[in-house]
Amino acid sequence: MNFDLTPDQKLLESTMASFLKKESPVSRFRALREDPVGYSKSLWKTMAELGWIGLAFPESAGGLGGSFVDVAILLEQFGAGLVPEPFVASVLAAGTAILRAGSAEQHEAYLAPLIAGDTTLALAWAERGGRYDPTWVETTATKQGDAYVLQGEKIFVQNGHAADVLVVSARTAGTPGDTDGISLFVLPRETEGLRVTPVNTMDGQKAATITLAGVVVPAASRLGPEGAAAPVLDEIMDLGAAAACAEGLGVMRASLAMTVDYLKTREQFGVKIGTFQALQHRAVDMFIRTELAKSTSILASVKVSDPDPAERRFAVSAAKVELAICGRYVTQQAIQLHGGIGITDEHDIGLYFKRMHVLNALFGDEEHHLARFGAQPAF
Amino acid sequence: MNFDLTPDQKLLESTMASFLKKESPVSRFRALREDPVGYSKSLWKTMAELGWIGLAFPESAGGLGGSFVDVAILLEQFGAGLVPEPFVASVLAAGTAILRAGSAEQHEAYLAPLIAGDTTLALAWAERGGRYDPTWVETTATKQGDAYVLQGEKIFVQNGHAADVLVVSARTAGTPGDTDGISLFVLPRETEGLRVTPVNTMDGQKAATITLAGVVVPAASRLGPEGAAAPVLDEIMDLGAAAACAEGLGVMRASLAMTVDYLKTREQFGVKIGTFQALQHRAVDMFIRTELAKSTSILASVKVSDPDPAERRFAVSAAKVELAICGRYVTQQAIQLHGGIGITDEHDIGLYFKRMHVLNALFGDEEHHLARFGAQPAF
Amino acid sequence: MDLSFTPEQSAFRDEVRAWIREAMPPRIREKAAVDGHFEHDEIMEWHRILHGKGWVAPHWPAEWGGAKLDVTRRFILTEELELAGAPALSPFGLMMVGPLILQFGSDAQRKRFLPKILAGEEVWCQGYSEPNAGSDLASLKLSAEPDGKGNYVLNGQKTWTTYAQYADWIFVLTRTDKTAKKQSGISFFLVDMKTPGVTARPTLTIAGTPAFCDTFFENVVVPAENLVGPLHGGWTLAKALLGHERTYIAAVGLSTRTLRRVKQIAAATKERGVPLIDVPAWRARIARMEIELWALKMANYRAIASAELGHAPGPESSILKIRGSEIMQQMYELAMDVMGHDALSWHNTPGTIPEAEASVPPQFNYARAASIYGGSNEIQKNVIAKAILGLPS
Amino acid sequence: MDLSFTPEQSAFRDEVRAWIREAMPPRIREKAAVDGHFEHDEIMEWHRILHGKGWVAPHWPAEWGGAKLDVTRRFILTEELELAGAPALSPFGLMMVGPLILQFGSDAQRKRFLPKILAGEEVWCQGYSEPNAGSDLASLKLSAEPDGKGNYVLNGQKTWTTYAQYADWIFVLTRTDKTAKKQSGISFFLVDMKTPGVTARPTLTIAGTPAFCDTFFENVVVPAENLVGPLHGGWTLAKALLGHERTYIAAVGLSTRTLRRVKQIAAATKERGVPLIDVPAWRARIARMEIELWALKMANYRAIASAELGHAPGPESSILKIRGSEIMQQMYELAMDVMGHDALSWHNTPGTIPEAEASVPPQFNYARAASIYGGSNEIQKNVIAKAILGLPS
Repeated sequence: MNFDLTPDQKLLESTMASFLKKESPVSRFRALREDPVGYSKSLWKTMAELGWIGLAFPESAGGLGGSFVDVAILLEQFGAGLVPEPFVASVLAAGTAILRAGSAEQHEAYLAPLIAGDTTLALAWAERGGRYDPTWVETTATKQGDAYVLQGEKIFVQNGHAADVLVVSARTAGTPGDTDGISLFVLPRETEGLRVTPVNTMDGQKAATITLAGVVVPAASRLGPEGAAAPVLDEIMDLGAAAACAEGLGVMRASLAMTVDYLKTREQFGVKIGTFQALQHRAVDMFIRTELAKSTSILASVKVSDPDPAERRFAVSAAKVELAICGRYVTQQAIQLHGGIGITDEHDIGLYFKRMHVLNALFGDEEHHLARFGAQPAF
Repeated sequence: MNFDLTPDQKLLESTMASFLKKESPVSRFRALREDPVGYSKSLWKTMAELGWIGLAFPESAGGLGGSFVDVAILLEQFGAGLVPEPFVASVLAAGTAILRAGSAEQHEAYLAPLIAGDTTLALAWAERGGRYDPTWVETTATKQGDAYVLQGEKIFVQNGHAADVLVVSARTAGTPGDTDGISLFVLPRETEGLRVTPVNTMDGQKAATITLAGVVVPAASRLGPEGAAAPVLDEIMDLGAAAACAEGLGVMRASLAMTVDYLKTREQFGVKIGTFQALQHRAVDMFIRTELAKSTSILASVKVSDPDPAERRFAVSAAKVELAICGRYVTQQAIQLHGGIGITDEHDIGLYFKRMHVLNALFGDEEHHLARFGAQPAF
Repeated sequence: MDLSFTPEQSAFRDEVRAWIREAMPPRIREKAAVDGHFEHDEIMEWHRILHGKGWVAPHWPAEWGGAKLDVTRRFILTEELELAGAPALSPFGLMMVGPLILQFGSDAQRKRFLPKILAGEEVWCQGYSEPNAGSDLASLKLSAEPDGKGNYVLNGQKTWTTYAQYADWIFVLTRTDKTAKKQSGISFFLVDMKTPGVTARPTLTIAGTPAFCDTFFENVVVPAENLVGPLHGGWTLAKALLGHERTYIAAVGLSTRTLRRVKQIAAATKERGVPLIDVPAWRARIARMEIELWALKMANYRAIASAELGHAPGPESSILKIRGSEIMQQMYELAMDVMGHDALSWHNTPGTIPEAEASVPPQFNYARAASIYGGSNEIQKNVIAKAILGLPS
Repeated sequence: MDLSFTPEQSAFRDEVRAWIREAMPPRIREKAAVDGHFEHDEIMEWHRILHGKGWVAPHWPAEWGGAKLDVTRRFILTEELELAGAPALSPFGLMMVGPLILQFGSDAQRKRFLPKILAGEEVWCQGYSEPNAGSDLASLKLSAEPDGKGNYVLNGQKTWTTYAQYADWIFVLTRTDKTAKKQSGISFFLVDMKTPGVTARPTLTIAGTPAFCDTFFENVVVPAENLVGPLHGGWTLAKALLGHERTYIAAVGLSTRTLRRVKQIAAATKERGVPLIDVPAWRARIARMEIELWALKMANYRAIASAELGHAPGPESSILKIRGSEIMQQMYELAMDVMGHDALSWHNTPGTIPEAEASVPPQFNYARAASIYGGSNEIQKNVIAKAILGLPS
């Protein structure tokens, strides 16, 4: 066992941290909350040039062949700095869909510009009736000659509001909940009949409702064999959940640091409030919860690449449950210990609180992963 | 609304409290833990003479016609002083079975001596496969001429080890879980084939495993019409649960008082440990939990006599869940705040901890009542 | 022991409920139905409607426009208003400065201020906290110095002056004697917000709506007649406020309404086609939350019944603020969790998520304030530890 | 980042497991299978068996009989022993006084005491706490005064001297200078329990079995050669103990085994004929407990891997004691709750409840001690607040 980062990873971490500290202070995110895109396409390009996007792809697809642990290092920094660029949506969600299911031509067409930082992507999978189950696909794709007609609605599509290219799941056979019969389609944003309604999310980021009203797409835009996309989506759910764990860890560490700092400086009753034992113990509980979440986040980061899906699910679901337990506690108490200023929009701690709740809700909430954990063969 | 005790009830409370303080200090219970009966038959007689047993029975059955609120006053004192006399088993469980289902002759035969303090009773209802469901009766009662043959096993029969008379549930028709087909039989202890194996319980009290190996009882020992006992058992489960709430409140109040007292006197680091803010807040949380449990215990005490079974179940299940949440917290923290001496058998606080766990497990645990609460029409 | 309301009390509840149904204007009713956010003008509109019925200040003495309702009826009224989702009235005039003027003010002050509070003609805000005086209120610094012409001149800053941007008047704790010990040199003034030198700068809360202000005082001239109570005696007033009308601080009506919404949302939200309320794990979570609310509600009823009987507040009343805030927070959190993806939605156009859900996310956020304002739960516990448990300091 | 054990480490695990299966005597194996309570003689029998294998003190230096195992292998050994339900050896010689004698003792002391600890020929107990010196250990009073003849005379009392009734020796913190500041006048002595004036009075714990003693010292004469470390310098030894071998304090092996029992009991326990483990609410509770255990286990692995790499203990190691005790308590509580009525059973004859359940109630009770002994969780939090978070005092 070795939990140390390699020297290369340590370098990566400090490079990322110092770059983001300079280029993406929280004040940048604050300003971008008012922006219709909500992030910077030029910073996205710069991140690509730094190799951050390529990190997540194998060399065969034009990437740098990094591990998920490398990606988790990046995402922890994203969490700590509230970096809004759509890494998870573009790279881990839609990017993985194209990587796993797509042909070499599709890799070339969609992944190359993504890795170059020229595009962002989105994966439209969630539907109202399915909650966190990606096999609950009511959206239909009906074959008509050499084309498909797509009909349905996708909700809370991360980066759906600004993505250049969308990957959409639709049912080519079967009924909602069936594993078989789900296909993925890749659609340029300007596809006729594709309606994108931007949606604000609680954390100050953006998403979209995607409506497909008889959208005709050529069969060539299908990713992989017809009806066989469920395992890819299952893997993406775990990648997304593991990403939330890494990013959430960054959120927690930043929240803890801000809170401890506040306890050391804020005075009431003539003393630093950090001298009050009840608040000290609360801060220690926040620290303990952060360390526990770190421990399971590491587990998820390593196991999410396990070739055995059962191993992967077991570890990721455990980590996502622990994230919910710990992240909720840490960010709630962070606000409480900040007192009044904690509930103003002016203070950053509230932004972390909100981001944490969003991370808990993305890619399966606590109850979802608790049930999934209990349903694994290893349980 | 009026939550005050009436002047009569206040008098009752202070009389009971001062009597028990004198006649039943915790040291008495300590000594009785080694006794094969585990309580005092002479004190039982005295309690009867004071009218405490009659309190729970209507005047028509030779009682004093008290309300359950009166009974709850008594039971809270029992909890606070760890009084081991088998009031719940004899009076609320077996006594209610005879009262509700029995004939006037049976009242005369069994309730009169009970109310006089000459006997104690027990109700054998729980079976291994049914957990907390009194309709899960695998014990059978097969009609043979003018008699029944009883076959089966009952576990953790409270006061089963010492009761003069046992009331036993057995199935005269149907299968385990059916509401119909359950009958109650009243058996003198010396009945042939009735095997009583005494069992020690964690709280220092006693119970029994009751084995019925072809026990022949006359049809006249059946309580009420054949197969119609389920509603009576359902009511008894609620009476028992409400009793646990009242007794548990006494346990919590005593635990809180002992702990606060300890915090005020114990010194470490040159100061009273009650000056440490983290411990103060813990004591406040114990106090809050005690007040909440008191609130729902009152609810249960009043509603347990409601003519509408749905109202009764709703309130009692709520109270039993709250008892578990609060009682566990209060007694665990009581030990923690006592430190090392809290985990010695010499100190009383451990006895309260144990009694609390037993009360939580009797007449339906937290999960049982949570599910039952959610299944009520009022939910 | 009697847990039921009297027939008269139940009839009063019916009367309140019927009246609300009748009196609530359509625009407010629509928002109330989905627990929408009310704007200041809507709150004041509702204030005036309640005033018309005589129910705006039920706890005031009858001679000053109170409603002649006993404690239980006042609770019933509040509970029904919360259950109906009616706009929460601004408490600063009705609940805070009004009762203080009644208790400590001069007759002239009573006549000048109380009728306009009652009628909703003058809106008040509270100037207590300062950037360095939050939980430790007595360390406040806003100075008030006599100018020798019968006035006091105020300089300094107040913070958390909720809705100061809409207020006509502010009541402030000021320091009038810098040499005295902390609590002894404080005085209580009433200040017209239009006085030159008063500036209110609104700030957003984490709910995304403006609620608080920072309010600045720069050579603000206040006539001596606006001093309430004795000079340097303001701390007595500050403390007295804490003793007033604590029986409905638990927000049981509001949390009961939120629970109803939780069940409604859980019935409409599906997991693989099954309503969440029929999924055992969710049903158990909701049941547990309801039971915890019942426990609080019964503690609240105990406090009211005790007040009705004229008893001094018992131990049960001290826990209402702490548990009320915790339950409110957990209830909104449960609503958010039930909503799943919909909980991500933030001030979007109607129709983005079901109407019943739209107001939950901001309320969930703002609920974090409930354990901080009005004396944080930590401060409350310090008080209980000493005052009720008698632990040493 | 590598979460797996090396092939060599895995092979070592297999070796340990196979050896335990082979070496465990039948009587101990039977009790281990149902997590029964081990008597002192059984514990010592197992001690000698482990000693025979060379695994009794794996953390000691090889020259003194240590096992030449690195940190990870030591952890694997401990974990496998816990998972097998093997008797927990008395820690007082092997884990406490042994390492202190190694670090602070003279060569003569090492030669006199260490081999007998290793061989299990002399059993030790710990004399630290006193009735008025628990969390505040430095306020201890047991006096040790020179008699002018090369001895010290001890008078006073120690408490929580676990298993003193079986011990041959006790190590004690004594006060040798009453005028010095609290921590400065303390000395560390080794005392033969057979010395006249030493009396150990066993007391029952809430588990219903004797574990602790009160140990009294009445004019107990101890030769000066039994002083370890400098006179008045005992506090350094007391503190050093806290630094030793903290990587398996979390009892992950034990709690993993308890979780297995929980699942086993939940599969055998029925509610209306359905195994509890198939009831969603129970399955979710067990799953949550398992996840919390995983989080602790990973934190523990981090600490071990870090120690293996020679790093100073990181923040993750400071949480092991707190979380380890909490998880142990919650795990036994879950076992009790799963058992339902059976949880009431208390030291009954075999067969009263299923064999796998019988030891749970006493263990559930005794587990309350885990958050108290070895520095209560409150004391641990005080330390973390200052040492790791740097909060002011």
